[in-house]
Amino acid sequence: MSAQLKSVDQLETFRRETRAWLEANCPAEMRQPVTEEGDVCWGGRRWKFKNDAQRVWLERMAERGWTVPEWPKEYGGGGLSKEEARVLREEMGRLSCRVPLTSFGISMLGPALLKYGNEQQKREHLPKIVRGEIRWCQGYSEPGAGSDLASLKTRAEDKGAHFLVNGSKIWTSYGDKADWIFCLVRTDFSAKKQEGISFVLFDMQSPGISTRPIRLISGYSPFTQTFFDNVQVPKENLMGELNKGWTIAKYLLTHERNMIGGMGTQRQTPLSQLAIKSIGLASGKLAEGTLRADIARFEMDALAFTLTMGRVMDEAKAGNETGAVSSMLKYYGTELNKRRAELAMSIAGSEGLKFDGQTQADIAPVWLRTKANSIEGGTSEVQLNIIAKNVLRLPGA
Amino acid sequence: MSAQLKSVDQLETFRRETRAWLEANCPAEMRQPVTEEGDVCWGGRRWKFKNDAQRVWLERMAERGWTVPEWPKEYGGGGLSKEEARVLREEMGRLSCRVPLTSFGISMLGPALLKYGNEQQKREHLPKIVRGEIRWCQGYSEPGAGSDLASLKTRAEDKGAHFLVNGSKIWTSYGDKADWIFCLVRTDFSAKKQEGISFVLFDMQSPGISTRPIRLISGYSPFTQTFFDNVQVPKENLMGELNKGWTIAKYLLTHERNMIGGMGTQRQTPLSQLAIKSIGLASGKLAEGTLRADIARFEMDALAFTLTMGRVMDEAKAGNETGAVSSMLKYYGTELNKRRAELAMSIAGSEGLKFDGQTQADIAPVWLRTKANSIEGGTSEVQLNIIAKNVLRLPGA
Amino acid sequence: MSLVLTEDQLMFRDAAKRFAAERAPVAQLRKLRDDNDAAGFSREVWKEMADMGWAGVLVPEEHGGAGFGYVGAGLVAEEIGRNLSATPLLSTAVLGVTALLRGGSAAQKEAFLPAIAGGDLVVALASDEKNRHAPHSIATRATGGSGKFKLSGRKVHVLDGHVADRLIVTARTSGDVESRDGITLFLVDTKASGVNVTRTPTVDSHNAAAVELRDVAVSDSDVIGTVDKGAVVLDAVLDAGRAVLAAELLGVAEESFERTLGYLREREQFGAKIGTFQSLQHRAAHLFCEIELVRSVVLRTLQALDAQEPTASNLVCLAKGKASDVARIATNEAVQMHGGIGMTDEFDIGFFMKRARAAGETFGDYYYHADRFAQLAGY
Amino acid sequence: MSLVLTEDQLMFRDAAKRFAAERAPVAQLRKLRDDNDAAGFSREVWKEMADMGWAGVLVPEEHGGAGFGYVGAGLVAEEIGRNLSATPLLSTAVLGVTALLRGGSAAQKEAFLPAIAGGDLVVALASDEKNRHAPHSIATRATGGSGKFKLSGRKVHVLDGHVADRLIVTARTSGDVESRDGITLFLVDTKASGVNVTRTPTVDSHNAAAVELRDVAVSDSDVIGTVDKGAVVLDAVLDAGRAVLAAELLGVAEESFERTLGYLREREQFGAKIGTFQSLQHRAAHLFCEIELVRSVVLRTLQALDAQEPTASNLVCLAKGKASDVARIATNEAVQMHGGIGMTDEFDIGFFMKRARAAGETFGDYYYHADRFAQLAGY
Repeated sequence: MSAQLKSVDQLETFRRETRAWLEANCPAEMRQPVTEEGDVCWGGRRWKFKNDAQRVWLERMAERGWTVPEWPKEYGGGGLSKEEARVLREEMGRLSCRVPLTSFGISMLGPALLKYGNEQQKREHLPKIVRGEIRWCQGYSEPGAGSDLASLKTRAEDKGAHFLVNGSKIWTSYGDKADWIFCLVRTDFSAKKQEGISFVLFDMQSPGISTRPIRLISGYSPFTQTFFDNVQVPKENLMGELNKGWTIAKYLLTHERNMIGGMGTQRQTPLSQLAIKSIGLASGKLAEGTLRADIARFEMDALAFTLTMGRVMDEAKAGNETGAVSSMLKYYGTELNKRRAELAMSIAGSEGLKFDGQTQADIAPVWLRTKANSIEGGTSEVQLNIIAKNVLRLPGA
Repeated sequence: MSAQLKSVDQLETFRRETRAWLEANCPAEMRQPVTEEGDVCWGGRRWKFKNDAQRVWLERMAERGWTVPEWPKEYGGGGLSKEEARVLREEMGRLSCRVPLTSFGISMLGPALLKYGNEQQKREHLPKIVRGEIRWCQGYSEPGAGSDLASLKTRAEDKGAHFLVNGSKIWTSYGDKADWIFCLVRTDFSAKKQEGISFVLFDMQSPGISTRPIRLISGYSPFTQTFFDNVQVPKENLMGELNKGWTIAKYLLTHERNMIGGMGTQRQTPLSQLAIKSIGLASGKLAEGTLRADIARFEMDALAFTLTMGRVMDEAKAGNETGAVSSMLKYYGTELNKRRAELAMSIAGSEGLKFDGQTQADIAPVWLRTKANSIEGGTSEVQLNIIAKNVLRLPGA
Repeated sequence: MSLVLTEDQLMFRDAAKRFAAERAPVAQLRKLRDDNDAAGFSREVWKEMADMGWAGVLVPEEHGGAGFGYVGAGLVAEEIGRNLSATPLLSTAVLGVTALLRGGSAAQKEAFLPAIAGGDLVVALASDEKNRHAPHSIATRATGGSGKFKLSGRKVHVLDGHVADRLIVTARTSGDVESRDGITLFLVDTKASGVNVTRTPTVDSHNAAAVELRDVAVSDSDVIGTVDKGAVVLDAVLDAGRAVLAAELLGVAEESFERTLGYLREREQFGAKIGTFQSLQHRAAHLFCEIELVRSVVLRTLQALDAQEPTASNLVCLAKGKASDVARIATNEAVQMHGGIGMTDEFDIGFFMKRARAAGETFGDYYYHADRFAQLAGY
Repeated sequence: MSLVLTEDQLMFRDAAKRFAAERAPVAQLRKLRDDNDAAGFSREVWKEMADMGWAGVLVPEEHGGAGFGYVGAGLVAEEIGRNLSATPLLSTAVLGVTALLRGGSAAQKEAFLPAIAGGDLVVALASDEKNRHAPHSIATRATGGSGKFKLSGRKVHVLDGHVADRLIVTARTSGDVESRDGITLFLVDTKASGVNVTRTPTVDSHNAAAVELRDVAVSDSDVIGTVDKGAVVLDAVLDAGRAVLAAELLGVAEESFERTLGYLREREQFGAKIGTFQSLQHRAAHLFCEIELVRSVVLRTLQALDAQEPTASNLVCLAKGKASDVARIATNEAVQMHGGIGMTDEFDIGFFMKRARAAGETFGDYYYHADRFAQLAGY
């Protein structure tokens, strides 16, 4: 009883101190809403800070390890408990502090490194991620592989001290801006496909690497195709065991799936509000009855999904995590997101057709971009397969 | 030019004569709408005519072969051309004459007999079908076989002069009322499953046959399960070649599919009318907006489907018949029928829940009965498989 | 509030699960139907349910109940849905008790709540007059004014009306037929002169009745809540019923889904288990997600009712609408995937489809609640 | 009338099929887009299309046209949909010609129909003012009265407005902003003083413009149809446009479906052609049925327009509504089934999805027409 009270007390102290520190250290410019891409700080060797405030804010937060509050202190992280991290998030939210650093190092590689990396790799890479010094990209998909990720063909041949990497990756986000890549390569060419894959890390400035931007149907995209032509990768850059990279890949895919599935629940203007503006009310109801019916169906499903996200989190907190829940959230969340965009286009009518290939915030490019949600990170069909197999235990699935 | 005119002239003469004959010979009672099951004349050894008019009407029509207007005269049919048959139908419609005879002999076995039967079989069976003397039932499905019809297990062993039939059939419509059965049996037990099947005809009064009625979720049903225990079937009752019965079965299944698919287009009160009655209008629109939206979607699809039925018929007349069109009509027609029943239930609200297990005309039993439409005669899933394979030419389908 | 069940709730649910499966399974409903049972449920089992705390699940402990609230009622209802248990729980323990809790006088509570909790009194709500749910469309009139009301009118879809000891009747004491104002709730003894109850057999083999009222005399002490302002109580009663029905529909959907999964794992066609067919796998996987959504929504809604949150009605619309729709789809898919056998009365799966439809229609179906959801959100 | 194409129609369609594929394929649209082409279509190809009888497909032979009617226009539109051909056919040969045929004076017909049929004159309908199609919601005013009209207002989504020689402008000569009465159609020279046209780039790389009118002077001889009664002509023009758009959407759906089938037959994943996956097979088979329904509906509707059947508008709602919806689903399924490659601009399939959306929105989408379908049916 008293232990718990003390802990609550400690947490309140932490909250007070955090609030004071944030008030003292977060520059005013960093308390403004993010309005354009440059406002999001990705870091890396070639990062150009938008302004001094962005730099200062990153440095101050990185110094405390608060760019990654829950990572261990020994690797530069904040060493906070889950509760403390929540308090930090709440207090940052209260002051509208911007996230000081966004990166695939934080969201993807870091967690995998902590779980599968060796001590030397952790000490080498984690602190640079914390401080935003190295920007990472992900080399998973390959041209032609699609959903069948494990059929990847990029080869890493054992040349004694190094691997010789040849092949190509596609859908590499910011491949042209990243400093290092974490990459799935085939190291055993005779084994069954999942079993000959390894997980390697290497510098994107290594000789033999080139990238090509990918234009999407929605216009600009951060994706590139990346080509490896006799790239030498030191052996110590192998993460985890040789030929056991698929384990790490699966871990990261689940992780990614959760992120994409969650996208549908970002705070967005309710469709009904957009519709009232565009169409108007008649006797208190949207003037177009059939469109109203589909909007209501969407809004109900969206609320039901949000509640489900909440329930899953509550269950996780209570230690009841269920198996393939990430596939459910990924599948349903992305399909909802697509439904929302389709309805937003219908609501907007001819105004929604505006498209200049540049402005990403217009309704049409957003609509087009959602179409990728049910493809990237494992297609909807793959998620349904996973649910059928892992949750429903259907035969042959 | 003059040939065509003459033909039109002939047709007009035929129309005049037909009309006169119908007016003179169709009893007044047979010009009333069908209101209950007994009004439909199925014929057969045990048929009890509802009244004298029903008997007279059957006899008069059968005498002219007009119970089956297009069958050849030599087998008791009417020998009419397609055009003449159409005129007969139109004139019967004009006077509201009831169909004199309904039977699986007319709709199912007859066409197959004409195509696959030998001369003796045609002479033996067709005239009795025309006159309604023998009532037929169909022995296709078996318990446990389901969609995989060809996996049937009912055996017919060659005993020299006769086959010895053992096994069981299910979903035999009016198995308890029929005089004869046309039946798929396995005659080669080593061949691949479709290749060891034969098509045989036999008397339901043969020793060793028993039937058991099947109650459906919708209440009463005409279906029975039929059991064969050492039933002796004379060899001359084999129709078509030994072990080639699957050809006839497929022919009849296509035939059946068309009939079931077409059911959705029977004249029915538009759902919108039912809804206006149940819910009422507000400012000229159904007072419940979301229900209205689904009704509109249904009514649009139903009209589109009706037009498609018409187009398919027009194409057929023009000689452009397309392959798996029957699967499309069966699939879409039955799914529409189910949608209609679901909406009719919603429109009726608590009134629609009435169910006494007897009254077939209530909304609930009709709703429940539609659920079988997408199962009987090849499930919706089987139809989609057929389309994928035969029309879309998808691999492995 | 966390969307996770507490230890107490889990224990209560597990006990309910065992009891329903053992004492009130589908087979019992089938037998009641085939026997044309006069009550439509077993009074003996209902007494046992009362002992389990079901009849008094909403009744506060001081009135002899279990005080498990709407979350508790939902847990029971889910198991009832899984087993299609024949029980007057909804009519009596949910609708009746909610009416008394929300509008009952101290004397009424004293008189009726312990009796209900003990399984000794069955109560039915006689309110709907339209076939499509329209709760404030009430033409039944209470004439004569205070002290000497006479009720006349006709009610439909009165759940358990044919066995109820008391009816809760909505009648118009003022206002237009469609108006929310002017409705009053009365407690009416089923044996009173002028009350004529006709059982109406329904597709789900559950109990409903039509009630005819002809100059039925009631007094001030029979009024539940305030004269003319009964809609406040009525709406709360209906929302409680809807939320608990949503929980029952969740159980119906879950059970028919699980039975179907079992069938997919066992049944062979074309030389393979039908569960290996990918189109069936994907339909099942999608349905799994929908049922998970319903699960979240139902729990959240029951919690909101327990907490008397001001926007609980929005959640009730979501829960009842979505649960009705998903249970409809789940049971339809179940029958389709079972094929011919699913169409036979001999097999149980059809009972689930029938119950899903009947529970779906009761107190507003998907369409009704989607409309209301939009209206409450201002569009 | 039989729902089968005649010999003449089949020949006309086959010629159109060859021409569109050779002279106006998707690659041409892509090039026009990448070049930021000022016209948005090739005037040279449009002249060739005129030679093929496309520009004058609706123009009677006495005015130099091909007289193939709406069925003929639909056949061309279907091939345009299959190839996403860049052409002012809809604006000029369908909307413009229908307006002149239904409301034009003898002098107007004489002056414009041969020029249109020859491919020498481009006409655009400047009518919509709302983003969501609401055809009678017209605030543009024609003031000054007979003989000296001045037009002022703002029009959106004017197809081919930026290259049109003449605009057909709807303006209010009397009545409320929402009223069907009081609308008048005017022929306006795009070069007239006070006309300001701004091209608006659209997602389908087709041509649209916003048109601003400031005291644009027009005279009695510029009126199409009758003053105040222009809605009769406008409705006919819109129905013609909707029906022909439905035919184009049919082509879009067919082509993207066929390309997807081709991909399903070729593409391998997990060691098998993806076309062997049953869930994709079933979705494709269902889509096949939907497209077949659209095919029937489109042909029937075009026939009804040619025959000027009194209930043609009901069919137009069905055709435009259903075609918009099915083309939307078909192209969405196409992108999803193509996976990552379908998301790249390099690959053509995305163009079909974009066009399906834009053509779907134009002159009313599924929702608009489902609503109108119900209203015309009295519910």
